[in-house]
Amino acid sequence: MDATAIERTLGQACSAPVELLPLATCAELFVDIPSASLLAAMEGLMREHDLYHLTTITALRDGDGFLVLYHLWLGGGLTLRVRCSGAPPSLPSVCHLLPVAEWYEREVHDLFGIRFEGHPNLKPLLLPEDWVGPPPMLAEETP
Amino acid sequence: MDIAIRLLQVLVFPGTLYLVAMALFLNWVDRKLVALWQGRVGPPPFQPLADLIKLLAKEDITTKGTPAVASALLPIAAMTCTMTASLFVPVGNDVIHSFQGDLIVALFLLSFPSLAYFLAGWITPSVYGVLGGNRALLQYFTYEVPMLLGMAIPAVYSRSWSIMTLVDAQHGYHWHLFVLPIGFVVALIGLIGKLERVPFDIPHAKSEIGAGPLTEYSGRKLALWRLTVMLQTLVGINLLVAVYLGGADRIWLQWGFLVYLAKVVVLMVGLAFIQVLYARLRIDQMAEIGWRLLVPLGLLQMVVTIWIGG
Amino acid sequence: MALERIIRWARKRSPWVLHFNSGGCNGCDIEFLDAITPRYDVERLGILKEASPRHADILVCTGPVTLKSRDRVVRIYEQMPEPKWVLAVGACACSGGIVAESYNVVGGVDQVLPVALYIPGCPTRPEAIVGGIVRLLEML
Amino acid sequence: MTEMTIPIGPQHPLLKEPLSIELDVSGERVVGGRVNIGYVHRGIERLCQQRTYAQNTALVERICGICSHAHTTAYCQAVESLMGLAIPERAAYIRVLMCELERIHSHLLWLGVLAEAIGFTTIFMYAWRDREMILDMMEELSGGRIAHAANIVGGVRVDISPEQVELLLQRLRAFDEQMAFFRELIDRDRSFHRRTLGIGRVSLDMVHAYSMVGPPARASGCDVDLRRDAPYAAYSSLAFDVITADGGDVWSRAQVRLQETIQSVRLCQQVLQELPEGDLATRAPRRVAPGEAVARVESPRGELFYYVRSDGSDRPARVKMRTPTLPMLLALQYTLPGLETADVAAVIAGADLCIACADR
Repeated sequence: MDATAIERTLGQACSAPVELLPLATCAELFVDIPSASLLAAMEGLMREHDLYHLTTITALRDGDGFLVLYHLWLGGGLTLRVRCSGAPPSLPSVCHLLPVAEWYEREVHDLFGIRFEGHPNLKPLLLPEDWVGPPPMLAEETP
Repeated sequence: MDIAIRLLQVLVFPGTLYLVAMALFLNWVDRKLVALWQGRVGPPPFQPLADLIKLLAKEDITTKGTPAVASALLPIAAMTCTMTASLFVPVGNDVIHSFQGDLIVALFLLSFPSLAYFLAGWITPSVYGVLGGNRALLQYFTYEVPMLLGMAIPAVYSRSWSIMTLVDAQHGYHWHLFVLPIGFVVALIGLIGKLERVPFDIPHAKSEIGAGPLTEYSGRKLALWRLTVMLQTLVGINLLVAVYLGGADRIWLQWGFLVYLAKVVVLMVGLAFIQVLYARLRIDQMAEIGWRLLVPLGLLQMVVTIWIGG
Repeated sequence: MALERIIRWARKRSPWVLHFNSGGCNGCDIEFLDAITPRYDVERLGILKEASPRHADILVCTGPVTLKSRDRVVRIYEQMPEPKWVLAVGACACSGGIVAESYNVVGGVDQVLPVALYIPGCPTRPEAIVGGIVRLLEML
Repeated sequence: MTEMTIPIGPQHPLLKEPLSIELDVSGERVVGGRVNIGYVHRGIERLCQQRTYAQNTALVERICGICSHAHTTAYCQAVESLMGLAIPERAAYIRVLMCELERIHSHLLWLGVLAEAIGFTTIFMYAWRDREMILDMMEELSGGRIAHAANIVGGVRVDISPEQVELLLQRLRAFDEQMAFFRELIDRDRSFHRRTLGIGRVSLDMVHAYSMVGPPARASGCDVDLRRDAPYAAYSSLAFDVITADGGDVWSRAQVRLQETIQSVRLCQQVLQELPEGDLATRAPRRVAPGEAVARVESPRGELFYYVRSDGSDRPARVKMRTPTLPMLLALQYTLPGLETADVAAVIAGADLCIACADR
């Protein structure tokens, strides 16, 4: 997994210079990607670095918007960090590229309320169908 | 006076009381041996009796959509057929009623409970019941033929359709087992398939369709069904002992009954041992063994028997 | 009167068990299955693990009741014929345990079903489960 | 053909845990399958945010009863790298020992569950009887059969005295002889073969499509093992080989898991023989500087991923865990069509699902 080649691929995908920051704490490379070029970045990685393994999608609240992390494995850990905000926070779905994302996106939708455009069935995965109330991870006080 | 003896025979000794007690005992032997071979301690004595009484005392639920009369009558019909079949099978060296052709009647009566078992699953609304019923029906056809064939071969060899005459024909150690070993194997595997014991316990495969046809039954009906299965095991083993292993031969005189008991228990041990050895078969593998292996073997043995003329 | 004693004897000697995990980590479930395997072997007490609620006397509940499995637990309990008892095995089943205040957990099994006996432990040891069932039988 | 939908409902003798699978069946062949989970969802990620770092080790351990030590190892490693803490050598070795013992007992548990699913109760009883030997070892080490509480942030709580080392080596030798029986069973028992050989075959590109991990992926030829690719704890200084097969069916998975058990026994013996001296843990500060960290551990079922983010207080701002059963369940939904109904039980049991892990 050579960082420079990946930087070049992602740079082309996002048509802007991109910088891989190794995490201070552990052997993981983080990179910030604008949400518009998320799909292009994924396709680039799949095409040139035969990416196939999406470990998971982590969502976390950051100020008023959300940070969504796509953890990948290319012989070493690489995480794409995408910022997403907006009234109904939404991101393009990647499950047509990486089918395993289908469930990860459903789970993020369950717990954080982030919509994924183009997802085949965004039904609740972990929560009961008749779940009422805000997405649980956003609820301020403990229920 | 004669009727009193008849009643006594039907109700007590070779009849109902003995059959139920012996069936429970054999079931205990089976469960205890399987447990011991699996490294476990196994059930205490009288466990099947306790199970039976507890089930009889339990609430008897009939699910909506199950015809109440049919679901109540089926287990009773199945049990009576098994009991009547045992009238013709000698226990020790006396039999309640014997006539030319009682082997065919016994086999016919023994085949009805399997059909009733299929109907029991078919009439319940539960998916597992219907699926279990389908599998029971498929297995019923596949394993009645080898069993009937296996039982008919000694009859052809000793030229008689009465079980008692078959027993007498094996007088003095020339059992049909030694003369027709393949027939014995076909009948035994046919019996295992008919009793739905492992590796043929597909209709009530615990890990696939729960309890199969009996999923919806509880209380009295379940008790009767379990007793019927135990009785079928006993009568099946009795039939095998009488037809192939010479039953209670007169040469042992008064010890004849003990020898007969020993044979029954030995056969039960054999069945339990097979239960420990194998994994459950798939439905198509079971049908394959039935039609491709057992039936040709049975026919081959039949041809050989007719050819050597007995 | 004699019939009553015989029936009680039979119920004490052949308690059939149905196991359902309504939302716990599978610690207590494995320990319950351990109770069936050679080292503890509950069949010597006549206990059998049954496949269908219709055949069972005791419902062994492990794990807290989560929202999604709440109506499932109640339906299974209703399917069981009388007389029936519920055994709450493990801290989660007794009181919701370590995940009691989660948004998706209703609480212990007694929030949903009448529990006859609580067996604490996280996870419950097989000896405790066997001891619990024997204690329940003595209470009959 | 009769079209039918068979619910393998939340309560089913095949499943120890609630999982609902609906099979669309035409005749005896499965034509469609829908898996839905969530019956065991306890919102652990939310609960982790309400507890301090030290308290979370107890909570994280109770996500799953079979791989509890893998969870605490991953969580503690993420928090330790967050704090920039290096754990002592002896603690790393003891962590590996518990990880490997847990792998052995998890694989034996799986072998028993598979045997019961295909109706081979004898092997279920034998596998679980021999598994008790491993549980005894773990109980002797840490005091708990299932929840061991061996890991704390900064090291381990469990020490091994020289006599215990001797006793453990002796028990491992006895266990190894028992394993010979299962190896021979997997290779030669025809009735086991008839129900597992060539059943539920999963191709390598199916593994890649659904990011499958652990023994099921290695049984289809995907040669990934975090203990070798991204060594953690003391794996970099231990010798073992990664088992792969290319059949992809239930039998190859059994083969891979059995061989892995043997590798684990070898690993345990190495750890016990080369156990370095030193203390067991370094003190961990209560408050953690803001930052984020990632940890990956090879749990018995595959890659276990933890992400921890701190905001400077003594409670984590976010803990995210991804367990290996999740992709396995999704892949199951797409490998069920085409099977015989009778093989569904073998395939589901062959996938070694841990629903408590998947739902969190």
